[in-house]
Amino acid sequence: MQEITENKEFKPLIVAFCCNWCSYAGADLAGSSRLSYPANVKIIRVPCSCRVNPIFILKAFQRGADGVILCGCHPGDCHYSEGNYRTRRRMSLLFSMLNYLGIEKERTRVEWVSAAEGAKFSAVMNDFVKTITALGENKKLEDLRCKSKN
Amino acid sequence: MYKIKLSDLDKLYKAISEDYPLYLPIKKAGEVNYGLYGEDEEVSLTTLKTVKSPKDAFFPQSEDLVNFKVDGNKIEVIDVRKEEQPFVVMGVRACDFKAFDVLDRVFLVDPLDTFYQNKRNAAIVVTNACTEPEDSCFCKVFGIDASDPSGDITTFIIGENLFWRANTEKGNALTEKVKGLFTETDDKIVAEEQKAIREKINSLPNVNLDLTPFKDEMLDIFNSEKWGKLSEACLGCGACTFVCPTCQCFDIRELTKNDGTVSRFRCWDSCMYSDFTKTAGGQPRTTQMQRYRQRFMHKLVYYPENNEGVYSCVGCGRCVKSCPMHLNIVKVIKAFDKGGKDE
Amino acid sequence: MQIQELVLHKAEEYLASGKVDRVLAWKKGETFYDNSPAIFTKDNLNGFVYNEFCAPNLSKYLVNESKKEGKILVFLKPCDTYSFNQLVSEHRIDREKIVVIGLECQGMLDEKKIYNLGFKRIEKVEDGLDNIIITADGQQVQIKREELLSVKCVDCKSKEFAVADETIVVNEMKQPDKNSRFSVVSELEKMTEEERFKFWQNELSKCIRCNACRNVCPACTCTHCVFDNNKSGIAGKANSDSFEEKLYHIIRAYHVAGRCTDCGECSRVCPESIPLHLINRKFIKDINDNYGEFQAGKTVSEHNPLVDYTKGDCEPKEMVGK
Amino acid sequence: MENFDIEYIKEISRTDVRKCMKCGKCSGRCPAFNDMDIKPHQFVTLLGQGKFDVLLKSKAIFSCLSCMACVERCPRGVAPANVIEAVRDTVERMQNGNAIKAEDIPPIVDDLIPQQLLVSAYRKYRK
Amino acid sequence: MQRIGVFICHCGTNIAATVNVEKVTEALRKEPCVVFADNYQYMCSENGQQLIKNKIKEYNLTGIVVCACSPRMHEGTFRKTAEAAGLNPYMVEIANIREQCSWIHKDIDEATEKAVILGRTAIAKLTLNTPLTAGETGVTKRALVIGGGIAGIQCALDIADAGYEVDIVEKRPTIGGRMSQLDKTFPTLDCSACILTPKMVDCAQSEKIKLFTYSEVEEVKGFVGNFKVKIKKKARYVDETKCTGCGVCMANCPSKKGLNAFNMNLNTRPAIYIPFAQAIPNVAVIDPEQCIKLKTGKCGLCQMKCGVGAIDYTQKDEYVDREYGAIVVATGFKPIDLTNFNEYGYADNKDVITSLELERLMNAAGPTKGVLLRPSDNEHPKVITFIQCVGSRDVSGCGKPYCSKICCMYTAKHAMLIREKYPDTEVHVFYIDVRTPGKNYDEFYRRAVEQYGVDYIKGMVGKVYNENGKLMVQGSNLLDNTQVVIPSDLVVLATAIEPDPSVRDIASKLTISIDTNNFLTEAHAKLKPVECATAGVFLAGVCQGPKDVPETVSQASAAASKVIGLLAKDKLKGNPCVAHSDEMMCTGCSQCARVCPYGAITYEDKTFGRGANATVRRVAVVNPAVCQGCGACTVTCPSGAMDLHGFSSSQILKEIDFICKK
Repeated sequence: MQEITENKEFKPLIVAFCCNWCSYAGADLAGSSRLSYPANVKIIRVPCSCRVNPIFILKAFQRGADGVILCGCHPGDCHYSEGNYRTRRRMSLLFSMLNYLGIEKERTRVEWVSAAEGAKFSAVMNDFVKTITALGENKKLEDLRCKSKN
Repeated sequence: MYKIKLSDLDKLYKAISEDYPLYLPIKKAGEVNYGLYGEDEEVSLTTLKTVKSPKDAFFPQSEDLVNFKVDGNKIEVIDVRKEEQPFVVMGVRACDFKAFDVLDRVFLVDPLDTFYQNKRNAAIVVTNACTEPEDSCFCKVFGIDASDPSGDITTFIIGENLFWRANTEKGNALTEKVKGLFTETDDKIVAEEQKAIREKINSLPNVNLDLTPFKDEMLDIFNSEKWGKLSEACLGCGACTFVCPTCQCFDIRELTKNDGTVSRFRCWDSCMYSDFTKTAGGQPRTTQMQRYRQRFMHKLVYYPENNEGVYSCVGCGRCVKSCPMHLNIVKVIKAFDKGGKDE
Repeated sequence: MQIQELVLHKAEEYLASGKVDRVLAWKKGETFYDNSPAIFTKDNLNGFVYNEFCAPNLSKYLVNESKKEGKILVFLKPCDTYSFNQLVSEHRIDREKIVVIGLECQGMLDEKKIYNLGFKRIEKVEDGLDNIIITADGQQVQIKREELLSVKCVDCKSKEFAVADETIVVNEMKQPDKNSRFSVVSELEKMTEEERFKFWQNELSKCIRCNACRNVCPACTCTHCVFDNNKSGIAGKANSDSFEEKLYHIIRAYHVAGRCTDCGECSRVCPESIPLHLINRKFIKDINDNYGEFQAGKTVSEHNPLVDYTKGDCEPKEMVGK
Repeated sequence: MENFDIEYIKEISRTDVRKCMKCGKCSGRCPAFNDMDIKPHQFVTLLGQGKFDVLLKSKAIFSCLSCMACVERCPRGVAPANVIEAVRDTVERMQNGNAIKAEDIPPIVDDLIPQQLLVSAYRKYRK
Repeated sequence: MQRIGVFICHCGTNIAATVNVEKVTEALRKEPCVVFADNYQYMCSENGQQLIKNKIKEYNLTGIVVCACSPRMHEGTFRKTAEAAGLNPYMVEIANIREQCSWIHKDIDEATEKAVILGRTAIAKLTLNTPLTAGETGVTKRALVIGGGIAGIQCALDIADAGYEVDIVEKRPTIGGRMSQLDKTFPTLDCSACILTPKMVDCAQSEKIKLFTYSEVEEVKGFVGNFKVKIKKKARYVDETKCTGCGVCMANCPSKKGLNAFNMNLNTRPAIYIPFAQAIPNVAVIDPEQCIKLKTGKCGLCQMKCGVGAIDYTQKDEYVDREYGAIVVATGFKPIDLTNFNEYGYADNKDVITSLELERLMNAAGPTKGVLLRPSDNEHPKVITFIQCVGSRDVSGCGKPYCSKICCMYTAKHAMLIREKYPDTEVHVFYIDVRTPGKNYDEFYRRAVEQYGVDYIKGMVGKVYNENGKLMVQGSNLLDNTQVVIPSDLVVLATAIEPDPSVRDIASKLTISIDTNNFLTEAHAKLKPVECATAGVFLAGVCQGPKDVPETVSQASAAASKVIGLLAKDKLKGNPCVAHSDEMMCTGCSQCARVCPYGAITYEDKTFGRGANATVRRVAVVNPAVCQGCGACTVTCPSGAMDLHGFSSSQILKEIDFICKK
């Protein structure tokens, strides 16, 4: 958190995809426990982490997101019994590919957060924001056309 | 006529680029394309065929047309056109130069394409004669002399020297600026080389293609059964159209920027694509055969019909080299040749 | 008898007996290299050819051809047979209507590499197995085959036929060295993120978005590709920004991940010589390293590493950058 | 010079005494139970209570056999023997390491002696 | 063009204290399609909902965005509100500005800015919403209970009592389960058989209940209200309809060395057997592993002796297809394996036994006919030591981390019964804690101590070893800080319990999630303790967590009431947020079906175009009643033909655009 306040110029934009059954509920629990995390984390609710298409992640980067994090139920706990196992393979391969093309591996992350892990959700988001702040702006995957000229 | 040692060309590029943005063939990751000169770039002026043609200089693959912003019921239109500063395109081959004429006949007639026009007017074109034409070249078929391209300035690479000849006022002006790097010479060596080039061209395999059937038998050709066979391997990709110096079709699309501004831009389209000509009313060309036929009928029949017999193919041979399945305009012309093989 | 004649004989034999109505093969072009895929019938076998310039993988044509009336014979090189199986697995072609003849392949040649040798006029190119005999500029030279191989054949994955009703093999085909296939991918992996980014930025910025890689790909057989579909949110025609190229190539490779047989057609047809196979191969390598060896199209199978999973799969952070 | 205190023992014992559910299985299993002034389970409790001086005065640290039976049997993954060893080490270290000398070892080594016993023996004898 | 209304909730000060609701209202009012925006103190209140209803009518709204608490809290509420005002309930989007904004941010400007972005994003998503209607499916008026123990029996009886058909599938040859093995039950010391067997008989006699004993669930298809189950009836080699349970076959069987599982393998039984006298159905079964006839083809004595000709050596496994509206899982438990606990000498000493074995040794129908004799020499044990928490509360990896819940009570029961029947016996109990929450439970335990003089020792046993024919139990007595050694004749281990291993297979067939200890996971730990995340599947008994008989019976009845509630409905409304395939884009590649965890996707050949242009293509079809809406298929589909209602790709992409909008 300290670094974030020190670097006032750069507030990274974080897009977090959260599955409805575990991680979104975990985020709610973080909220009802008043466990703060930076406001630049914005959550998109999806039914299951396996609903997240690689296209969504690339699109978020295109639109200027500096980090994308995907949260789902712990493996074995998926509401749909196996969705997150598929997420795990898909995202492993996608993130590995992004890194292969030279994208910093810290920019993408998958975390398993249960509905009971409000504290974890908040900790993960704080840590992710810290990591991305240290990493700086996403320049390798943004779409310059989408940037408004100053 | 001037000349400069090939080993001194870097000085020439640098000198030109001090006054103008300079576009010329640059090698990047193993392939040569037109690009903006910079000291770190690897210039490859001797490359006969860049992958993409220099038409990008006037008609870029993607180009912003207009921006607009919507606020409630108000629409604010933002003109994004800039005043084009003069720039230099160097190394243009005879066929590609001829292709500018083909594009002019599309973009510079009413309604005038100001985006194209501004760039065209701002450009100083330095052509380069083809001292080593290849098997895939057939510009001669379209009456192009690869040994003597025009343009504002014509250059010839002969032996260890590049010969430089200004043809126009613009050319003279540029020459004045860089004259210090040249030594003056007569055109004897150039004339000899031109003769040699013409001989080489005459020995190429595809320089005697017969185009008369496309003038005389337009309907027969359109209805010919041969198109089916000719196009059956076509994948419907756009490689041939995107490397073509004369293809001028584009699509207009929009992109919403992060601040809500909508950017309307055009980008190259290809008549080989299945959604080309698709409208709300349907798709008039439903098969790849129809699309394939359209492309060549346009190059060899429709365009000349509307443009005093000027073909919209310049024989650069790029499509011959780039088609994944080795289909090309040469095969089409030969198929309809009277003495051609019956298919 | 040379392979060309044997292949032609086989085509004639099948057509004459009426066992098939059409033959999908290659047709001789105007010069030594420009053979094109073509359909032949009993009445017309003009220009039928099989030589070292028959690189196009014919499998994809069967998606449409097997929908037509009658039976069709297709000639497939060993690597093409994998694409064929994969298409059968995905219900894209009707196996019942197709006779598959596997053909010997010693590695197809790249005409660009021959032109790059500096010859002015090339008269003839002959296949001498280990060497290629080129007659040009009034002389004859022999060049090692390896030096002229098409990019798709440089790291051949296998000389085994994944499927074939019959095969025509005259000379023994040497099994390729399996280890070399991923060597370039490994080298890239060893680079720093910045070096890799520079490499790919350089390569992908050449992309002219002609879609040749997609349209030639036997795994890309969608009725309506997401990149052509305005509703998909990623439709695009132009390489208008470096993001577009990356998005296009990442999604293109991702959509065929687990289904790509590594036939290399994408790299072969790229007018800008972008080594697209290195993107696909990275997916294959990651799958092999983390989920067990898998070769798409080796058999007709429901199995696909991207639709399967195991409970013990590694976490993304354990795979990325390792 | 290190700071010898209760935290030091906690740290070098590498065991979390809060996991103890006070079942007494360690003491139930201990073969040296009767020779110990402080019993294995008490070591865990006393460490948890922070009774540094009581622990240091224990004679039991020299009667513990380091047989590790208590560690083996603990259902909660606590390691009482580690605590005893940590106390022993602390006592030794506070005395500036007057342990057995290397040259004294060979005559007393027997092939069947477990390594662990040997190591703890270095610390136990020559008080 | 939609007409959107935006409603911003203060939630008292929960939102309004950190989010400037007025500013948010102003900002969102300017968004495209928004025709109305207002804020109110409590949107979820009666007045708040009325406000929404009024505005929907007044402004002829086509959709509403409510900026309030988490959609997990009140999405349902506002959907009903919208529906009451004539709007499709799926034209409602919630912007979570409480849990994910006001509650976690302190800076008002920052929180307000974020609330505006979240509101805008919800509006953007709503512009792409389409009215959705939930499909309706019928309900098969029959329930399946998997497991015929007390949980399954009670549940089936309750369901049958309500007038619905119910099938019990039990893998053993008889129903009755673990309870039938018990001697007495705490805290009343009723004879277990006396209270259980009448219920077993009721099951057998009920017209509504059909028993599939010696049977297993082979395959489960379908979905809530419409399950299709394949049941495997294992071959008994005895015709159930003919066998009278007379027992002549058992008496004549020459192969008598089979271990008697009912008596915890403490004695033997013949190859043809009836598990116990009160078995339901009271029908013999042949153990094919043991039967001489089945193994060698020679013998056939039982067939000769059977008066009714019930023996049939040619019987094969049979498969029965049945349809159900609801399924109850009641698969029960087993004691854990004790191989990891060699300190207690269970494997080496016949006289170290588990509590369940003691139940059989004390039972009148057991191997000793109810006389307590120790297994090694059939002598009366004079000193008996009980060890509690064997394998329970153990995080070392040898046992189970949880408390098995029933051991304290049954150990007290055993100690008490022994002291009552054999007053000369000395009884010791080693304990860590005695846990007796429950009506009359602690009184029961105290009675064992105070009235029956059972010696409770606070401490744990370190080892049990044999010395001169005595079992030396060495443990600590923490209260006097001593180590004690008790020379005993019999040692009884209060062994931890774990779910029956069959539960894993059942869980995967029913797609129920399972925890790290193999207990089935209920839909909500507090508020949905008998439901499963998979609709139409309910839990009863120890398969969900350790519990004793009274608790099991309560849970079974609770599950039954849920089943009855479900079967009472004629139609079930589905979730309309399901996948759907665009057949114009589908290539029929089959990848989506391979990732669907519910088997909701099938393929059909469809003709497109007419006349000469007609082509036949294989396309995917989603059964909306089976689809649960996870979206796995949408990502697998390369052509983008597969999409999800309520969370469509274009909606999510639009959300991304608006979150990133600057």
